[in-house]
Amino acid sequence: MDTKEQASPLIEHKGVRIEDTFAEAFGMRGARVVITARSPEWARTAAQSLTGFATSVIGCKLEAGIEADWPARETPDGRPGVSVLVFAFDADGLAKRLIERIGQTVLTCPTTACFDGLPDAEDRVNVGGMLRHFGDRFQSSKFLDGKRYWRIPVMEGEFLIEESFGVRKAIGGGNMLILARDADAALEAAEAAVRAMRGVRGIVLPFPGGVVRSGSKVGARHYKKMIASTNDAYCPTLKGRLGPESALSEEVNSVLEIVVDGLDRAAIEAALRAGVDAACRAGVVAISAGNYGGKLGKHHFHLRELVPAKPEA
Amino acid sequence: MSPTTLRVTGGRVYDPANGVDGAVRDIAIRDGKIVDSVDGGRTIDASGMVIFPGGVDVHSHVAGAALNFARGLTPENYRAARRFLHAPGRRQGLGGITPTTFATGYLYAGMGWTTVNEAAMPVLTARHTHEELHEVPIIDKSTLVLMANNEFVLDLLEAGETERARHVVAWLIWAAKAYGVKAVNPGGVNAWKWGRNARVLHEPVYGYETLTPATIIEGLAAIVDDLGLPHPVHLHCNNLGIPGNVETTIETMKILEGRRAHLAHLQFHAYGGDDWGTMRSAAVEVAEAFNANPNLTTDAGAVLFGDSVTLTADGPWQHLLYQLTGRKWANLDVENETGCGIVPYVYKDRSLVNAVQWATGLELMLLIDDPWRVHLTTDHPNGGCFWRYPEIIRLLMDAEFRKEQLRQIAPKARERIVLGDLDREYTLSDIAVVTAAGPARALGLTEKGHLGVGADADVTIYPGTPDGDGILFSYPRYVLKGGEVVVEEGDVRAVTEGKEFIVHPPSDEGTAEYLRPLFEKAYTMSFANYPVEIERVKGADVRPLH
Amino acid sequence: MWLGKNRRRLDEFFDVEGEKSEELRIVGDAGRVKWIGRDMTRGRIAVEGHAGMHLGSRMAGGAIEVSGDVSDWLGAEMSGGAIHVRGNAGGQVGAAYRGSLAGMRDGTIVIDGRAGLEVGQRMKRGTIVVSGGVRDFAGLEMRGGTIVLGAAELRTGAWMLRGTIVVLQSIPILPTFAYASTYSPTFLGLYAQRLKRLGVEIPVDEHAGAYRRYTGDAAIPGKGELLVWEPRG
Amino acid sequence: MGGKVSCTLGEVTNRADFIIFWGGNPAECHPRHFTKYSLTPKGRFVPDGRKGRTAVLVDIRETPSAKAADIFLQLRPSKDFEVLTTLRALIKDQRVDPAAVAETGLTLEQLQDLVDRMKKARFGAMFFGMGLSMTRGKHMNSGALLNLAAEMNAFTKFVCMPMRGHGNVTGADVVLRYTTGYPFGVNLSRGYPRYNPGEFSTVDLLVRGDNDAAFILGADPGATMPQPAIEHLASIPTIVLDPKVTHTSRLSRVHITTAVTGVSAPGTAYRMDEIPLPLAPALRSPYPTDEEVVRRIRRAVARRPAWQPVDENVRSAIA
Amino acid sequence: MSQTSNLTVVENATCTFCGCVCDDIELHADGERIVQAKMACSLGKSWFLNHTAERLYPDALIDGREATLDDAVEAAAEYLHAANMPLVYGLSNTTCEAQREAVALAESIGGVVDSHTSL
Repeated sequence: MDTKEQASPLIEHKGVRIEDTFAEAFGMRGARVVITARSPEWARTAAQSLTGFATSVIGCKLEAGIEADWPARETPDGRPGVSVLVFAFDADGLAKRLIERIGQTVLTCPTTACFDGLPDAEDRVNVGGMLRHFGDRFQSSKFLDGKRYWRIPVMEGEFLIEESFGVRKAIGGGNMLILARDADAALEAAEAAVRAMRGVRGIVLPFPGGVVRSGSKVGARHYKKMIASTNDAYCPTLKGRLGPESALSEEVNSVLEIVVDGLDRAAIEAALRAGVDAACRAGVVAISAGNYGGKLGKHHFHLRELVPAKPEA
Repeated sequence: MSPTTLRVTGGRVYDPANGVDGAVRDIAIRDGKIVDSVDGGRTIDASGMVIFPGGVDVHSHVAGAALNFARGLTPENYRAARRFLHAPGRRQGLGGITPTTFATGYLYAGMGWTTVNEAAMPVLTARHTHEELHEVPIIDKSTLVLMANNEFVLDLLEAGETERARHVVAWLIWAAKAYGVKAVNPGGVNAWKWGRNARVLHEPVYGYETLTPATIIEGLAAIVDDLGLPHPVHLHCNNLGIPGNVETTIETMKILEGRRAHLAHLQFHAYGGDDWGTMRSAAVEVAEAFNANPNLTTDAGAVLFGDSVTLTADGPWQHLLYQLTGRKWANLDVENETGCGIVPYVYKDRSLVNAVQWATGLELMLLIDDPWRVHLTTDHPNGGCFWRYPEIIRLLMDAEFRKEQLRQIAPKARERIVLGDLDREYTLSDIAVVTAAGPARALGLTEKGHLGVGADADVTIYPGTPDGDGILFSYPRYVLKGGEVVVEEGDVRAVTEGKEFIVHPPSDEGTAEYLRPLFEKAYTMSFANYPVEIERVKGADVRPLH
Repeated sequence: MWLGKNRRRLDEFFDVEGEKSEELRIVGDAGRVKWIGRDMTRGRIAVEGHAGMHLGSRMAGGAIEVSGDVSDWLGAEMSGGAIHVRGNAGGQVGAAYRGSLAGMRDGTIVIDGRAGLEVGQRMKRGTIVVSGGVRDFAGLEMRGGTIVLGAAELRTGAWMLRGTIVVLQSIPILPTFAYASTYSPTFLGLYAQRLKRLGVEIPVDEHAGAYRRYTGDAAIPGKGELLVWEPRG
Repeated sequence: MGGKVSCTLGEVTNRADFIIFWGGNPAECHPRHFTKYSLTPKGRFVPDGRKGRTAVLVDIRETPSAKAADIFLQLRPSKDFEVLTTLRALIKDQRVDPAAVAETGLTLEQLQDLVDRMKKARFGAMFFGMGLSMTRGKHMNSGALLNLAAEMNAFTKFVCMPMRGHGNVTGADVVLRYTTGYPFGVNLSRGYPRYNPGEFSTVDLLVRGDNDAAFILGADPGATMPQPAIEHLASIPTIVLDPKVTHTSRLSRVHITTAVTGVSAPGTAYRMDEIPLPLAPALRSPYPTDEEVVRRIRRAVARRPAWQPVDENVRSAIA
Repeated sequence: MSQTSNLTVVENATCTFCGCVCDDIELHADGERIVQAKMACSLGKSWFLNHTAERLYPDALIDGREATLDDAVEAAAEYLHAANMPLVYGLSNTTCEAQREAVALAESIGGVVDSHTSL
């Protein structure tokens, strides 16, 4: 990472310095899963399990998060629901992960049903059509308005899942860094940012609570086999050892990152905009973003474009 | 009324029976016959066109109780069928996979075929078959009477009373007003009446001690020869349609050694493999055996992809097919004589079995050396409808087109067939042989299938160039039947009445008295009402015996 | 148009107005006019009055709305599109014509009133709703799809192979249907949502009741289902 | 999807050891059926005749035919379809609901016993009458029996046929099928045959008032049809051919007296098993035959301007 | 057919009263009526014995008044020819030959042809 030189102190928002850098994100494939259940609680329970341990494709082969709660009138079956976004490098991988995860976490969870949330997507992966085999030929299907749904008999009653799920091009790895005076300030700012960002549809924050404390760099300085290792330039405790190689100014004692995956650029921008705005508060020194010099990911989100032109009071 | 004289000039004539192979000749017609020359009358200028003898179908199911049963079973097929609208002088009709009577005449004539042999008629319902044939216009007809499961005949063959058996067969032929003898799944149809079949040629038929399918085949072939019928025994071999039946078919040829016989729809009897999964074409083996048996003729029974209704006296096979398709099934057993099963069927190019069947029919026609001994049929409606013959002709004439078609079929099937290796292409003369000259000769119809002096003036004139689909034979420019222009540009122009060929083989005077008590035990109608009166066969033409 | 065996001009029977378009309005009693909307693929027909037999027969797309009653074979063998009848319909709604292997192949038929015999006979896919109830043999030889009935007379679901028949009242059940359980089928929610937009309510609230599920027809043997609504209490 | 498995009556005589009559009363309606074809005659494989056969009668009341049967199963009216559908399930060893079965008037034990006997038969035959085909369910009831017979062939040989009623109605079926493709109710108004039972069937046509003329031969609908149909017949030009002046003659515009089929008119008639039989009239009628009169009318029609159907390329029509 | 004394005897005659169509009936007839129908069942007997060759009815009726056959044929043809949707119905107590004619008639008048079976 190499942001210090490019940072310009000229941009400021609500008294917080916005470094003139950009978040570098990657092309991924995304899908939206709508889980409904008899109560919002059960829908959310299934969604939480489905999205658990899905923080980074590097470690989990999938990035996923809860997108939104859906009111009953908006879901396909008229019950309360939760939508989940999932991201992987390609459609095949996405299908495999969905089959595993829905099979283990939604199929198993009382009263739930599972629908495709991207009906207009042209690319489709077969999920329900594979999970139906759990029905051991006792399953049946329904065909409604051009879509097939599978009904799999289970001990409780019946599990309903749509046969295919839409897959579209998506973006993973949008991010922002909150550089704060102390750990409390960093955490409060991050929490505020997450709350604001979660209001945006089309994105998820795949890390626990939406916040990452262990930002990483590509590879390692000392262990050859590590794919990624701690982002030393942003570790306040290493400022002394790294000296000028540290990206942090003296007053920064804690950094937190928020990673955003989204279905399209606009959604990520909207989320980052909301996040930056919310994070600019007392105790925060600067907002920055992570990138690899622009060489690895083709999607760049420049912070200066995300800040309102006129700082609000 | 029709002109009594007519000349067709300037066309290229294909008349293989008379050694004419594409020469430009004039054809003269007087009073329905081909003559040396005529003066005056109408002239048809056929310059640039090709002239064939009217087609002769050696094996088709166009009338009778079974076909009529099939009509009732598949009303849905008529809704998409070709329509023949009523017009003054022309009756309405529907084509489709089981055309109605009038449409049958129009479709055959419209395609250039003028003679058809109805290949399966029970004596008991012969009256019905003839009634239906009355209503088939234009074309000439003949019928084969079912004999290989007739219990009177089987009992006599079992008892070794061949002489008596011959008289009984002769009596039955005349009672039915038939032209020849058909043997279907010898012994098997009878066994089916107890829900069984006759699978092994040398094992006794269910219910008999010594009688086997083999002895039935031998016995009937001998009787037909002894009676001097113009057409030899017309045999539908045992184990039709079953993977591995090649052995039965080749064994049947051995049983027939030295005898005349016609093997019907050979395609359905030329399969290797052990079951549906391993089924393959055995056309190579069957054709090789057939080539070595000059006493035999056969017809292809070719399969075309699409809708059909299978219809055969082979009841056991039909029950199997019903269980395989799970669709509709009809069965009709006829006391003492025969039975019939009917199952609508769709041949699909993506089906392994159907693709093998499709290839097998073509392979047989390409692998049998002598075109005079193999005739073009689909065993209508079993393998496909007769009105689709032009599609087969194209496949026979165009190796490149065959290869294209091969790409459409189930890929697995390509390993089970040899069609892709066959480069033979039928010539126009070959086509004239397999569609007209050969079958006419096999049927012993001396005035059919050729254009020599004395022949019936049944002439088909095709445009000289193929149509948009590359088919030359779709729409004849003219069809003459008995010297009359019945079809012009694909439209029926005149609705004439055809003849019906029958034979009257001699039987001992005591035959009726021998049969009467047996009949009264076995049948539920009066013996006196059993034979069809000759007056009821419209256009009856009783043919000489050898 | 045909009057029996004779072809007649349309304007002998109707006053014809307007330009060629994808919308057609038929005003008046067309109760003896057959085949309205036959083979239609797109556009819209509104009949303000009654319509005769075979309305929307074999239609593949578009929409037909009838304010009055329609006769037999409504939407027979249709493969897409939507028909809404405000009045009653005759028999063989969405059915197969004699001999055909499949009736309705897809699409939606909604009848606010009643319908006759053999509704949805041999249907493969699609949705039929008859709010007012039907006579005998609803879903006869059904092979798939969904039928929702306000009420039904005898032999509902006879010889069905697959598919769903939802009945909102208790009905006589054939001996060859086996009772399975009483539950709230999740998938019905989908249909309820879909049909709500067409003004049709299916009860899916588990507090209000549940569906008795029967499977059959064992005569085939089939894997179809009859779902009979049973209000709570 | 079902089937039609039939045979000629001689097959029944010679082979059937198990016979079911359903919804018919042969003893009174087809008096020689028992004695000439089905029950009593000795057959080639049933040498003991009646003793070699088991006969079952299924009906809603105990008709004189019940006396001729070994087993009489009395079911409640309009329960044929339920019973037949249950039998179709039972032959396949499927479960059925005993309580629902009991509502038919027969018990599950009775039906199971019937199925066991059917499966033990060497050759089973079923005949059905109007008590099956004309009661609630109509053609579906006969369809149920035909399907049951077809499916029984997975276990043993079984056939089924209707006990056709009057005269040569079977012949009408046969003739219509080969001339038009369809067995009855054929509409030729577009110049080619169209078929749709329920639409082009006589009672439906008449009740809807679709016909504007009628030609009746070999039937007396004026005595048998529902009243609205009769009223429509009376309101349009109706022409009747009959040996007698019938109810229909009285409401018709034209009546022509014709010779009596088989008594004074020759020709062909079909038996219920579709066997054609020649007619041998014993009398010479002073009246022409139906055949002659219809031909004369046809010729008289042909002298008028020809009705020439046109190919329909236009959709939507009044039929 | 044989002639004994003044009775004609027809063997193997066919009875078309019911669907059994028994063809083993022996009929004894004088010129006008059948006096005996051997082998026939009670229904068959009354069928044969009740139909005579007497001239009990007028040749034809038009609007209830006696008419000639020729006039009746013309009237029938006129009505059928003029109709939009004529019906040809019955075909039961008649021969196949008449049925075939009836189909041909139905076709030339563009009508519906139907039998008892449709009931």
